Amino acid sequence: MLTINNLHVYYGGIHALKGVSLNVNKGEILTIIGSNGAGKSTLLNSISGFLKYKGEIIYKDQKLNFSPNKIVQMGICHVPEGRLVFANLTVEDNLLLGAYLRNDKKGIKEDLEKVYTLFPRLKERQKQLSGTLSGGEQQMLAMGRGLMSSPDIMLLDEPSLGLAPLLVQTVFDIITDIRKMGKTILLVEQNAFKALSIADRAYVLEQGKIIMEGSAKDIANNPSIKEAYLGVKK
Amino acid sequence: MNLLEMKNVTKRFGGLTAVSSVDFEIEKGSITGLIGPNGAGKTTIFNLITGVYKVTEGKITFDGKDITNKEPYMIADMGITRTFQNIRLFKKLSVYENVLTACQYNANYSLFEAMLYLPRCRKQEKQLKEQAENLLEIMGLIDRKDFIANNLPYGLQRRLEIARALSLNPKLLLLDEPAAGMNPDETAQLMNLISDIRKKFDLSILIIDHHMDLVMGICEKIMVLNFGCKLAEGTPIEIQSNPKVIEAYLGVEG
Amino acid sequence: GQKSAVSSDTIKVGWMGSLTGDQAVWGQCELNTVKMLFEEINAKGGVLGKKLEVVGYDTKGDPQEAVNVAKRLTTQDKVVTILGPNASGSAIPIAPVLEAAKVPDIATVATNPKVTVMDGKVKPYNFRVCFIDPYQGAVAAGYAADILKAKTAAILYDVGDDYSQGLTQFFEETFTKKGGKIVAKEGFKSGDVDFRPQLSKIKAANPEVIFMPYFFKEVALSSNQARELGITATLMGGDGWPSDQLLQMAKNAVEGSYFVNHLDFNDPEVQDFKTRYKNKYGKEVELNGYLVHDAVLMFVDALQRAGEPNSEKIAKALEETNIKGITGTIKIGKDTHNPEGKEAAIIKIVDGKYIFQQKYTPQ
Amino acid sequence: MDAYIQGILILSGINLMAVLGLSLLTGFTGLFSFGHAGFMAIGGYTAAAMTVKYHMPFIPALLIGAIAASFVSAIIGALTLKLKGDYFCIATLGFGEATRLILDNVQYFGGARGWPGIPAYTNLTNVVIINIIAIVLLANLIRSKHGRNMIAVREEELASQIAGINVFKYKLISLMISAAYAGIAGGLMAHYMTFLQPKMFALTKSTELTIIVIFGGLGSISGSVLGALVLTSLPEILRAFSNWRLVIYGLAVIIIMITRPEGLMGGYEFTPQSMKKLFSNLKGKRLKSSEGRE
Amino acid sequence: MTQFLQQLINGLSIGSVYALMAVGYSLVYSIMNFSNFAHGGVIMFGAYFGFFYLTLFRLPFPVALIGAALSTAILAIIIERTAYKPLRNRRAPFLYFIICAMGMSIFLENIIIALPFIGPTFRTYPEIFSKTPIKIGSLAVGRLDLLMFIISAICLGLLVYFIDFTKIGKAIQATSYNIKASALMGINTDFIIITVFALGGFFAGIAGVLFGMKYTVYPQIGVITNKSFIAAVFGGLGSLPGAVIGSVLLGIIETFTSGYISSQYRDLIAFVLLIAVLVIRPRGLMGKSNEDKA
Ligand SMILES: Nc1ncnc2c1ncn2[C@@H]1O[C@H](COP(=O)(O)OP(=O)(O)OP(=O)(O)O)[C@@H](O)[C@H]1O
Ligand SMILES: Nc1ncnc2c1ncn2[C@@H]1O[C@H](COP(=O)(O)OP(=O)(O)OP(=O)(O)O)[C@@H](O)[C@H]1O
Ligand SMILES: [Mg+2]
Ligand SMILES: [Mg+2]
Repeated sequence: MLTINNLHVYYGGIHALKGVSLNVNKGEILTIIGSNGAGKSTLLNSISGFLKYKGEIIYKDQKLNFSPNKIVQMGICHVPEGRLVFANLTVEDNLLLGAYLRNDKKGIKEDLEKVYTLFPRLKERQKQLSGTLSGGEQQMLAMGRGLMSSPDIMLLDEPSLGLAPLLVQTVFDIITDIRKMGKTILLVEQNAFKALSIADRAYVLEQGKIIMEGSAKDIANNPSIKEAYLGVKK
Repeated sequence: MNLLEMKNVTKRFGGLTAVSSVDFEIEKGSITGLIGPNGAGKTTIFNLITGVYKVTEGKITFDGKDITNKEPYMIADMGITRTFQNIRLFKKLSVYENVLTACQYNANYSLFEAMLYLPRCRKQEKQLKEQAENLLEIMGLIDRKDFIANNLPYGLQRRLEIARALSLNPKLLLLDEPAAGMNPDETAQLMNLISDIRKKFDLSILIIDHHMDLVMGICEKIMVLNFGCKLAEGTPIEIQSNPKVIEAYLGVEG
Repeated sequence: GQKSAVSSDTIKVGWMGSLTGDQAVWGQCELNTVKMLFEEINAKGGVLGKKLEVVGYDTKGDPQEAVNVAKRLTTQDKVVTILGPNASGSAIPIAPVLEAAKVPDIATVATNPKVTVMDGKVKPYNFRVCFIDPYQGAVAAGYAADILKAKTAAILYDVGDDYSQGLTQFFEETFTKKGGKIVAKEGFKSGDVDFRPQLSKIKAANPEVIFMPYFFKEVALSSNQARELGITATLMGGDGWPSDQLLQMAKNAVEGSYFVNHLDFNDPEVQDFKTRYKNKYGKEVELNGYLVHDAVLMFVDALQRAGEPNSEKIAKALEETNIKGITGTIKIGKDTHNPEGKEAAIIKIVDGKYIFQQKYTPQ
Repeated sequence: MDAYIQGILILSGINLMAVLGLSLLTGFTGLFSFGHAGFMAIGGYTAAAMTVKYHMPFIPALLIGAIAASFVSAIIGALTLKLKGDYFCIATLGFGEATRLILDNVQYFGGARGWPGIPAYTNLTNVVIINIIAIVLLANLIRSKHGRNMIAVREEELASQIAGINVFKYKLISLMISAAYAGIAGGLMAHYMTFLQPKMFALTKSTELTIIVIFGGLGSISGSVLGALVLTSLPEILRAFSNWRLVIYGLAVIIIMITRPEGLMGGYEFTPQSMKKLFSNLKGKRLKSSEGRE
Repeated sequence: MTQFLQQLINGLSIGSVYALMAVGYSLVYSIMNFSNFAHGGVIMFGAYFGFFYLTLFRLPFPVALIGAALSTAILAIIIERTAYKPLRNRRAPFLYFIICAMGMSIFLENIIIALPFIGPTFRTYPEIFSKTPIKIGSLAVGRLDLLMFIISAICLGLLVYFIDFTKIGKAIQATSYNIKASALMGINTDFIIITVFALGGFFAGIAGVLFGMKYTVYPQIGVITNKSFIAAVFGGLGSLPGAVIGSVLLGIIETFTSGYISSQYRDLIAFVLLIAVLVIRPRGLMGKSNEDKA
């Protein structure tokens, strides 16, 4: 569904991605794990069109070299690191903006209700300016907003960041639910343990390079991964 | 002896009560945890302590002095510093400059002496530079000294924030989700770092975090907040087994 | 070599004024006039057998630029005389530059007394062809009191403009001295386009005459607005008024108004110049054109009497000027460097035309 | 050197004096002012009053002008420094225009008609000396803790507060110093032109100063020096183009902004160390100019 | 009483001129977060377009009005593409935008003066609406004033509808808060920015024509926009209703100050009031808050 070939990204003098290649299959949860600064966010930003890169990204047999808004139109939804909610708009306005490209009033309304049932906290805060939400609440909003665009593939950048343990569980449950709705998910996570437990396949990204790939189970059982990312002591 | 005391502290935003009548103490030299569901009011408490928000009701004392509603810089001067949930570095300055700037607290030469570059200014500047390098050394940032802060990986940015906070020789350090965005291994390193600096700088520390391994691992005492109210308080063991906390926050499996 | 032969064939004359900014209309007309006159003179063989060449620079109406320009003209371009500027604010600060370089300047419509005389001492290198603010203000006030028999007057003026403040001061002094009463004195700020608040207040004071000492754009706007508000008082003004544009913009509103001018536009003696300018540039000549015309005459006359293109000698010769220009007789006073006894012309606007009333000097 | 070139250098120096102050405020403290011509006016009129009406020597008169400007800035600052960004900017714009309006009305100083006959004390030598002193003082200030605090305020106010920096105090200090510099520039101007007129301190003067600061490069003293020289002489160089001159000037400003995003010297200084660093470490330096993190 | 009512009418009519200018400015501000000082230049071009359409091409008034507005909309787009887009692409700080805008404003004003077939001459619109006012008792209401008031009201109504009730309006709001996030929502931010500039330019054109009709056309009419900047700040930057209310208030305040206190010190008093408002409400009357949570 999504194929990336030999991707290079530079920030000025910093070579952030050094020839990354990967592919995402339809309907799977693919997770990318890697430590701080490995280049995970950079990868997602390249896919959604915010960065200039060398190499190619192919989506549904088309080369992606459009502006971000066109890419969204093609059904790719990116829930970014740092959430980027519209601080001065209310929670509900944020959610509705998520559905900006859609025209089916009824579908939008249904999806809104769906999001509110997934995240009841958002319903309570419907009319609050989203800039004043707590960190975790903003994270929920960003996820909810992403869902509102009813995408084919979702790029999630550390969705559990800053969430309370109870909610982390919920978020991962939601991700599984979303997949059940027939969507494809590319998940970037620090919480490798959780991510691997719900993912089908995984890649490990280190210093801009893919150093390992395989089924989530294999990766989770790999001893060096266990040590480095799962916090299992020697 | 209590370093910080909050008495009956309430904060309202319009109709919303973010923190409601919280009583809370931090013992000198301790590492205390502050946990609770998202939106419980944890960051708000930090903002109240550091003077970023004004207290609606109640009183906060630090080291026996009333600090309620003082300006943030005064509170910093008195010895409370913090890091932010959404990192706030001097983004375009280098790592070294970030720390050196905060070291300003330790020099007292005047504007006039600065403009004429008089001996006192020279001497103190030299000390500041030494102090800054020293701190970077301790925090393991010395080899990235000339990096622009914004270009550092996330984890190091958090470290830098801690380094900056330490430059003021604080008595109390408030850390707002220092482990956010870190993987378990990095979190473990952070835990070591926190215990290290507590010893080296003779600090008391208050931590907000959602990583239970971290909080349970290093805190001596934990307070749990829910909907702005205190839900529970106690040692990690007590908290972990408290059914109210499990229901509201930890979940069955944790 | 050849080069010096060429340069000794021409005499360079400087010009400065506003080519950009608020007063660009007048500046560009001045420079055009000078160019036209020099071409004509050169076509007839020049002066002292040499051709005249003008070097003109923009001052934006800014004093600091004026000083730069004066320095440039005197030291780099080595002009023998400078014509212009039209603003007193530019003419005053260039005096030290002129003195250092010993180059005379003939200001065109810089009407502040301090342009040529400072603390009772005449500045050796500053001259002008126009009459001065006190005179103009007094003429207007005298005419209002003595001829129009007005007992009450109101003033609307531009607080931020030197010319406007000057005229206001002397109008007020003379008018009160003659037993009249200023019933309202209202200000506005350069750049304003709406004067109704001030005019409404003036209307309430019900004056017989309203003195409007500023430039035609504001005159047109304010007189239109005055009439809109139902003010019927006689409007009066100074030499900032005359322009074709005034009539275009406020034909009915200024009907029956009076203003003080340097000359009578219908005087047969100026018709020739008027048509020459119009033929060449396709535009009507502005008032500044007439004055710079006379400044050129003054310069050529002085140059001829000096006998050589030497700036100091020209300055000496300028002191003895006594010629007939198109704006009247120009006899330079030794202690003032002003054209003395230059009578003002009173013009009335009748049927959308500038009709000369009389030459007038107040007692 | 002929009087014309000297004149331009003197004017560059006068502009530079004002620009240095503004550079502290805008480049280092991050506040934007459209009212600096107002401080120049206050400094100029005060200094001229001292030399003309009280026959005081030049330098003390300049200093009194600087103090007057600084004093007024303290009052304005106390009222408006709490305002953010453009709000502060418009407040200073209003201040500059209000100052001019008052001077237009004060007949004691000649009102709008201007004030001629001020002694010609300013010359190239004293302008250069004063500027050198001003630069040294400013450079010392900037690399001291006080300067760093100002930069911190520019970067991130809340974080500065938490680092124990009294944000308001440092904004005020920066404004007062920059007003004092502008005041001295005004005094120099008065005694160079030998004439003062409120018109000389119009809004365009303030914007010209700001343009120079940013043109030269924010947060760079060398940039200010270069900017003042280039932008003061540019209109003179273009003089021959008569009324196309300002068209070209406007274009030049746009083109520099587009093609040199950091201004002429953005963030860099001409110092022996920096030159060494620049050559030895070109690659490292490039990081500085790379874009912000997404 | 008549005096009072007449002054009120005067104030309202001046205020509606400011409003028409302030809206375009505020619109661009709300999305780009910088003061577009080139707006005055665009208004001036609008006045010239209208004048030439009416006199040279003899178009009927409504056609000329819309034509001028469309022309300035295109001009505004060109300005955005040439001067601001390159800065946007490199994420330059807002100061660079302001300086670029200033350069543009210098350029626009002077190109008009320099072009030989336009030049600095004042031009008068043909008299389309009678200058004799409508009389109500002894009160006078200008026909053109009435027209301006009505056109302003219609334009503003349409604009508010457009922003608040259409999808593209929502997209404009979103973009004004966070460009990157908007792009993530599938909003074509580049197109939105063009739209906003075009709208701003459109209003500038209408303002220019009406202004020209009432007050004649000349290269410096852009200066009047300083007033609408102040009005927009008064009302709260980036808020359209704020811009309108600020403008009307400023018009009335100026009028009453001139009428009842002192016309000489009018701007000074207006300035003091402005400061007072900002001290009490640092974001103007209805400004959007940019406060971010610590
Ligand atoms: N400036 C503000 N205006 C209005 N409401 C606010 C403001 N700041 C915080 N709140 C509200 O107060 C509540 C507590 O927020 P706070 O940031 O303290 O939560 P938190 O416990 O830190 O949560 P998290 O773990 O998600 O960071 C939230 O519901 C938030 O929406
Ligand atoms: N705008 C930028 N300019 C310069 N360098 C950058 C920029 N953004 C990221 N980098 C660098 O690129 C590398 C990859 O960054 P990226 O944000 O993609 O990492 P990440 O894997 O998402 O890390 P994290 O887990 O901290 O989010 C890091 O070394 C970072 O310092
Ligand atoms: Mg990341
Ligand atoms: Mg929080």
